[in-house]
Amino acid sequence: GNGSAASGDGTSTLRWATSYFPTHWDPVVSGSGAQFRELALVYASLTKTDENGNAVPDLAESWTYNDTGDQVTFHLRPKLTFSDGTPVNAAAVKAAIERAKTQKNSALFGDLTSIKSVTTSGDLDVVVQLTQTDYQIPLLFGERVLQVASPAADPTALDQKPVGAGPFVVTQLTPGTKVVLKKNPDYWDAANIHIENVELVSAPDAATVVSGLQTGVYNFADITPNNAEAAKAAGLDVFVQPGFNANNISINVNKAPFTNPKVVDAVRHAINRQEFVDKLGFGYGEATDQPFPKKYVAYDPQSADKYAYDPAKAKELLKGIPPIKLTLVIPSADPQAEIVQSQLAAVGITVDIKVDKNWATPFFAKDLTLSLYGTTGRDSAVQTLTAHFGPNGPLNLSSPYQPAGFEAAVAKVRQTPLEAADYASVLQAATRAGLESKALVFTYSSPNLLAKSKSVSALPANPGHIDWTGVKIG
Amino acid sequence: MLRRILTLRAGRLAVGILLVVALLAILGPWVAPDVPTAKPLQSLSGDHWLGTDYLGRDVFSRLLEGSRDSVLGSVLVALVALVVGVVPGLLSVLLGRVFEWTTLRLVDTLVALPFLVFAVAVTALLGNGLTQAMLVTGVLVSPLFYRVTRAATLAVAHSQYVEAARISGASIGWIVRRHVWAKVLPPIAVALAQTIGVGFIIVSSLTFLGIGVQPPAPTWGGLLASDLNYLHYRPFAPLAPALLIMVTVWASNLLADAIRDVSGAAGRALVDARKVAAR
Amino acid sequence: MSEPILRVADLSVSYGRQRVLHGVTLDVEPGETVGIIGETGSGKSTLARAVLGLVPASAGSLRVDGSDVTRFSKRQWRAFRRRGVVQYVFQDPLRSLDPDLTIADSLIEPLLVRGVARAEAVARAEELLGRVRLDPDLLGRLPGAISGGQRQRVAVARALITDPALVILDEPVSALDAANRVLVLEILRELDAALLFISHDLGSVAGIADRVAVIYRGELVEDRPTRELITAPAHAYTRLLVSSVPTLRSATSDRAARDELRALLSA
Amino acid sequence: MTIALEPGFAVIRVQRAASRVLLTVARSLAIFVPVFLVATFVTFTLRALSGLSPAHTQLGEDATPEAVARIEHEWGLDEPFLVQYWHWLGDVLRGDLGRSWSNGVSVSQLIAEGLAISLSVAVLAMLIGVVFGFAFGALAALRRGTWIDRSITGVLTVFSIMPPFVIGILLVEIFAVGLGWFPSGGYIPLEVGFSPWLGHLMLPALALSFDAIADVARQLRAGLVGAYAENYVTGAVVRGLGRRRIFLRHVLPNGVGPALAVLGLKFPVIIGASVVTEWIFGLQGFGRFANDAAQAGDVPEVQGVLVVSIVLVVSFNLIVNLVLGKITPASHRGV
Amino acid sequence: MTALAVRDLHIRDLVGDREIVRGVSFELTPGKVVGIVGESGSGKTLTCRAALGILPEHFVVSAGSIEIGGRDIAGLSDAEWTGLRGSTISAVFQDPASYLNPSMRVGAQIAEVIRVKKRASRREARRRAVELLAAVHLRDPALVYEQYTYELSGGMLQRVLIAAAIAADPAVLIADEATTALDVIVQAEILDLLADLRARAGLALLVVSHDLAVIAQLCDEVLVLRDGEVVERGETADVLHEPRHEYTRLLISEHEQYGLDKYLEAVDV
Ligand SMILES: Nc1ncnc2c1ncn2[C@@H]1O[C@H](COP(=O)(O)OP(=O)(O)OP(=O)(O)O)[C@@H](O)[C@H]1O
Ligand SMILES: Nc1ncnc2c1ncn2[C@@H]1O[C@H](COP(=O)(O)OP(=O)(O)OP(=O)(O)O)[C@@H](O)[C@H]1O
Ligand SMILES: [Mg+2]
Ligand SMILES: [Mg+2]
Repeated sequence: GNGSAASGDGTSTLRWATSYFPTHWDPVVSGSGAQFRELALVYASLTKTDENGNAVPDLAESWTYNDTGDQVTFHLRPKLTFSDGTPVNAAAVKAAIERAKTQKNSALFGDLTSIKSVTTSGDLDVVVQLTQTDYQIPLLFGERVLQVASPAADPTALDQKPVGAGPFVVTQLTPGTKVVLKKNPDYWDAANIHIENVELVSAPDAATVVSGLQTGVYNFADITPNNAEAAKAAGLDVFVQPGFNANNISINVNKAPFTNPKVVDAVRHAINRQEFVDKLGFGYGEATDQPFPKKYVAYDPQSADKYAYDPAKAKELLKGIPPIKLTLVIPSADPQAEIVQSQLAAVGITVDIKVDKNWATPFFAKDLTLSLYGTTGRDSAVQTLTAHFGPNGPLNLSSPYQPAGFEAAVAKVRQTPLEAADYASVLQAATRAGLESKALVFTYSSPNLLAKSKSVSALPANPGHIDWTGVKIG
Repeated sequence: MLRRILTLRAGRLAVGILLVVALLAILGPWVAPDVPTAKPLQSLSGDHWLGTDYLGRDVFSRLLEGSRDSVLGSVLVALVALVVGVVPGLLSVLLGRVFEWTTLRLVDTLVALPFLVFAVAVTALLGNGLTQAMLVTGVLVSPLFYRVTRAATLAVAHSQYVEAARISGASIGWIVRRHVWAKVLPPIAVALAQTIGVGFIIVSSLTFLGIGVQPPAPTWGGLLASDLNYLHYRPFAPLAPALLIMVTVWASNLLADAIRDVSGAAGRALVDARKVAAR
Repeated sequence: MSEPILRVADLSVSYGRQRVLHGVTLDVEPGETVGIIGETGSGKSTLARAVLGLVPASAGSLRVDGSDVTRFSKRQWRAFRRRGVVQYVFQDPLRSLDPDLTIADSLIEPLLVRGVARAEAVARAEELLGRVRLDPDLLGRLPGAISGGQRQRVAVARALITDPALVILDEPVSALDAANRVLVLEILRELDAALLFISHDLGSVAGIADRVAVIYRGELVEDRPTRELITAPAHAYTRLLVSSVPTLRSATSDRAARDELRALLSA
Repeated sequence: MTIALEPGFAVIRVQRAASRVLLTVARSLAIFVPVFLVATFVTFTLRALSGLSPAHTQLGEDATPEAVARIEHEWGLDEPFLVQYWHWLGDVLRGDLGRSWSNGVSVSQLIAEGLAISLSVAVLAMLIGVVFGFAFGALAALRRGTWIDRSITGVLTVFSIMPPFVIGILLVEIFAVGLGWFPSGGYIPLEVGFSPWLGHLMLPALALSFDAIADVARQLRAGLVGAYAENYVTGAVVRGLGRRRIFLRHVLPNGVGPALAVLGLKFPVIIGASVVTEWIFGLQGFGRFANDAAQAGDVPEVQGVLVVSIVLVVSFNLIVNLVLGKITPASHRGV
Repeated sequence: MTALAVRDLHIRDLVGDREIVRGVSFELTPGKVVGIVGESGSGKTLTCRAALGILPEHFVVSAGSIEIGGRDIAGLSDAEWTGLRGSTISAVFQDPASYLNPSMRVGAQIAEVIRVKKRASRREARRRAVELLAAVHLRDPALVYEQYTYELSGGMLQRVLIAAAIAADPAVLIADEATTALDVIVQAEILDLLADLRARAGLALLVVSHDLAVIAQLCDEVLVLRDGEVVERGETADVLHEPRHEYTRLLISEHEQYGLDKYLEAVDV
């Protein structure tokens, strides 16, 4: 390989090609999970997560709950400013939370149902009143839900002129394609940011991303597993950023044939998770039957292998049921669909794959019978659980159906402080309750696979996040 | 006509290749060996003549299976273009000025559109089906047929022999049947052969962009596009579908040239000259 | 006295705004051969096309074989043409025969259009070929495979196949060489039909026409028996024409007279 | 006598040239206006048929029917179809292509940014196409019937039957990864420096030019061979003019017409194929924008793409017609 | 001195493998006019082309010789031919429009010859070209200079073609069916023009036609060609009065039976 073609400029520039280039730079509006990693270049949040998925300080130095657990106060770091000079104070954070709750095109208000009101106490203390006891709030106010934009900036202009208090400042932005940033000297942790410039571009065809890395057009990019070998062969560092990715088969129990629980069970047993890993993972990723990775606190070992791969049993369950023909609707061509198709075919269920650009309409209106979805997860495990299994969870194709006992189990988690001794078991119980849901069959977790040129040093292994603290280039 | 084409070496070659392709299209899905899925991305072996794909399916069978859709796809493109182009092309000469003006403007419109951009955009609007992609592409290449038909018809309509027929009291129908058809058909055949080639390239490009794919139904273009993603594992894999596409396109072009060469009086002379030379 | 086969009275024809013929009056009696002479663009072909109904008259009237065709509708024209009373021979025989039809098919087209059975039509075609001194072998060939002289004779035969009363010939011999020219002229001389023989070359008309009409810039300037016209041309254009026709005996002697007439006409 | 005529020459010449340009412009406009109306109307109709809506791009996982209706109202999509078209057309005529559904940015602005890149690539591709197309075509015509002619024809055939994405990936593998001559993708603005700019444009332009090279060369060859067979070449030979002069002054101007006409048609093809090449070469140009817009179902963007491509192509044709008219007035007779 | 001498010329078609012209001879001296008549395909054009060194592909001079200005053309190089054509021997043909470049102003095509052959300056060439256009009796030569072929009539084009052919003052001009497609009146004008040129500039002319009367207008000597062979040759008057070959007699009788001659004779008598 030849790494010098375009990297001769000396200063430490991160040239990042991403397949998830943000469609919108207002953190309140942007909807997709993966894009928050890019937005985090510009915006800091109240908290962030550490390697174990625990909430740690970001803009907030610390936080304190009241005794009943229905009020939490975040204590901000002093003397911080947004890149437009506006101070990062309690008023600014209050405004940010309220904007996320009220702005017309907010994609977040569904996540903020626990928030009753926000008040300030002094310049640096933000007091959040909750509708219920909810110890998840510090996790919630991380990168996914509360990236804080400057209150002085016009919200409608944020898309083109993002103003945050993150590690970098946007100098030039071409919507949908490219953004150029430079280091923010006023970032609270600027001392640990060693990258001077960032050029983030929307990635080309997956097959040519590796060539781009190899020839120095980029020095950092997400890659697809099938390109990992090639990237390694080209002398690149290939690594997996841990995360909460989990793919599932979404089932609508309100529609035939899934109104029949036997059919649902048959599907559960027909799925060979390992085949997904073998064929799509190229040595990365793992089979999963939960929306959490094995070592994560929310992972419930008791639920493991509850519906093991057993085609014989699936066929048995389908006996006496008239032949089933299903349409699997997906937004774009995806080999997962072909695997699902062939596995279901093996137990006698015929599946037609339909690629529909308009997929989102029927999916979120819960009009589909069978579909696929993959989540990138959330920092708060409760949030992940309610999104998938809750009666109004966007990822629950069977709304308003929810598994029995799930609601109570979740409430219990919220009421358990994160540092409580039984937090893990309470949380796992909620996961167990959720997994009773007939609406979802988890298949495998695709890895957050990244490749970088050797000149870029290793990244902190924070799950689901791409954190540039301490990373050096050169 | 076919007999005349076959007197040319290029014509025989083209017809031969296209016959094989047609056979593939008709029989392909039937004769495709039903090989069970195996380890993905194997290279060539006795079990898998062309290796296996990313899901472990036998590439050779997939190519055979894909023949029908691939061929039908570009034939559909050509047929749509034919229907949309030829009829107005003929009528633009024979019907009144208003029709002529309108169709000419429409054709100007279509020609002005950047092909792929439009195909991509319209398929997006129409929904992501192979059929939609094909229809759009067909309409987009129809100006070729319109122009070819119109030019040939115009030339004939203003010829002295058509005037001679009119002087004898012949009707429009008579003139079209007796004089126009024979002149218009060869250029249409040329255009048809060309369009089949163009259709292949366009449909495969759209597939590459992920437009018009309906998995798991394979097409040559789709196989080619997906093979490009696994170059590291099977570097020569794209060769098979690429060659199939290119040879088919090439044969279509050859056929178009051959038809052009042998049609009309000059073509007849050429063929006669060859016959004489062969004796 | 019988009615003339063609009676053109005060005919004017325009293409759009451009007036091509003005007030042309001309009668052709049955069996008579009339030459029409004029320079390029003078309107000779236009006159012929008007007679055939291919261009409408803007003024004046046309009677052909006793019918007033001036105001005929398309349908009437088609019916009238099918009777085959008037036929037409083009200058360039290659272009007036469909290159994809055999000689036989081209020949019998006027009969087929009329609804005559094919066998009958072919028999008639064979008979006609003899009259134009062609071998019946030719019937199966394509126009590209016979010589120019033969083609022009085919075109003449095609015109004769309906037994027309009037044949209009537009420069029928100017593309032919001497031998073929003589042959075609001989064939034409034997015909009973009235002929309207169009040419820019007085020489080729002189031997066959009973009368010659001279068109100059869309007007019929002279219409007289051939001998009279040649020996005592009245109009300046006719005089120039007569002195311009190359003959075996004229040499550059008339040069001065020609220059004078040219000057007169271009003034 | 001749001296008195000199200004006469000039006046006649200028008048003729001016009226020719005016005529070409008028004719192109006469074609453009109806083309434009028809094309925009069709695209607009397609939008109505597509059932796509800005709501989902924006609302993501929160798309309740009420929220969807609210957003559609905001975008004026609940108005009658013709009213919508009328508003849209009015805006377009004022140069406003509306706002993107995904991020509300002005579509004109988005396209303008991408267009700079795409046009650089397209122009370079056209240049390569012209240079190599003419060189190959002329060489084949001058050596017609020889092995040179045959091998050029063979290569051109291969060029023309390769799908554009295969060409693109081959070029990346050979020139970027293999030889390391050019970067494999990306774009560097001209301000940064000429040679990095050109270097980044080179491969995509090359990929786009293949088809143009093949077609231009083929047409030029046919045109030149045809022109060589014309009587005026015999005429020039008989008047004692040299080979080179005959080629440059008599054969080329008359034989180049079809090649130029094809060149005119190549422009839309190149703009079209840029959808593929920009996807491969990671260029954020017009083609990539078109693809992204289409894949995202962002209708205002898609419509903007269509409008701009029509305008582009028509203006390009205008230029080609003017050039063609300058080189060969015969084109005015439709010869 | 002979301007053009053709001696026992044979031309062979290599593909059809037959001799198409068999033994044509004639000699042109300054001011002399030789005519060739013959039916279509008799080899008239091939003879002219041989003299110009532009035989179509696969035709060759298989025997005999051609001398231009005393120089044998066998073995002339390309460059030598280029030097010879235009300035020593030149030609005009039937269908003048096709022999002029449609995309160049006609005047420029004449000036081009003057510039190349006479090494004249641009201005000088233009001046001479306009003069030449006047010399071939074109009215308003300055306007014609600026026009394109499609703007001119057949007669005007033939004059332009002649002007271009004589622009470099050749000794021999070949006129192959130069008047065939023209109106008789225009034909007479062109024939008069050719006679003028011969008288004024001492141009030697080779006139080809299938019309004996056209030849009779101009020529001192006539060759009658049939099937590639000269069947009759001699002084024009002799040939007309005492045709020996039957084909010549056919040519004459065509005029006597169908042409103007019979009427004119009546006047003469
Ligand atoms: N279809 C037409 N549309 C417009 N003008 C025409 C048309 N046909 C002929 N003309 C014009 O009408 C005039 C007479 O044409 P016509 O063909 O009758 O002449 P002609 O005497 O037959 O000439 P030629 O000897 O060249 O055949 C010419 O000026 C010609 O340009
Ligand atoms: N380029 C060519 N290719 C093939 N055959 C040719 C070619 N030119 C002439 N011939 C043949 O050579 C013979 C003599 O042709 P040539 O052109 O000299 O005749 P011509 O006397 O000039 O006839 P015309 O009066 O028709 O002009 C003819 O039989 C013709 O078919
Ligand atoms: Mg005429
Ligand atoms: Mg000749």
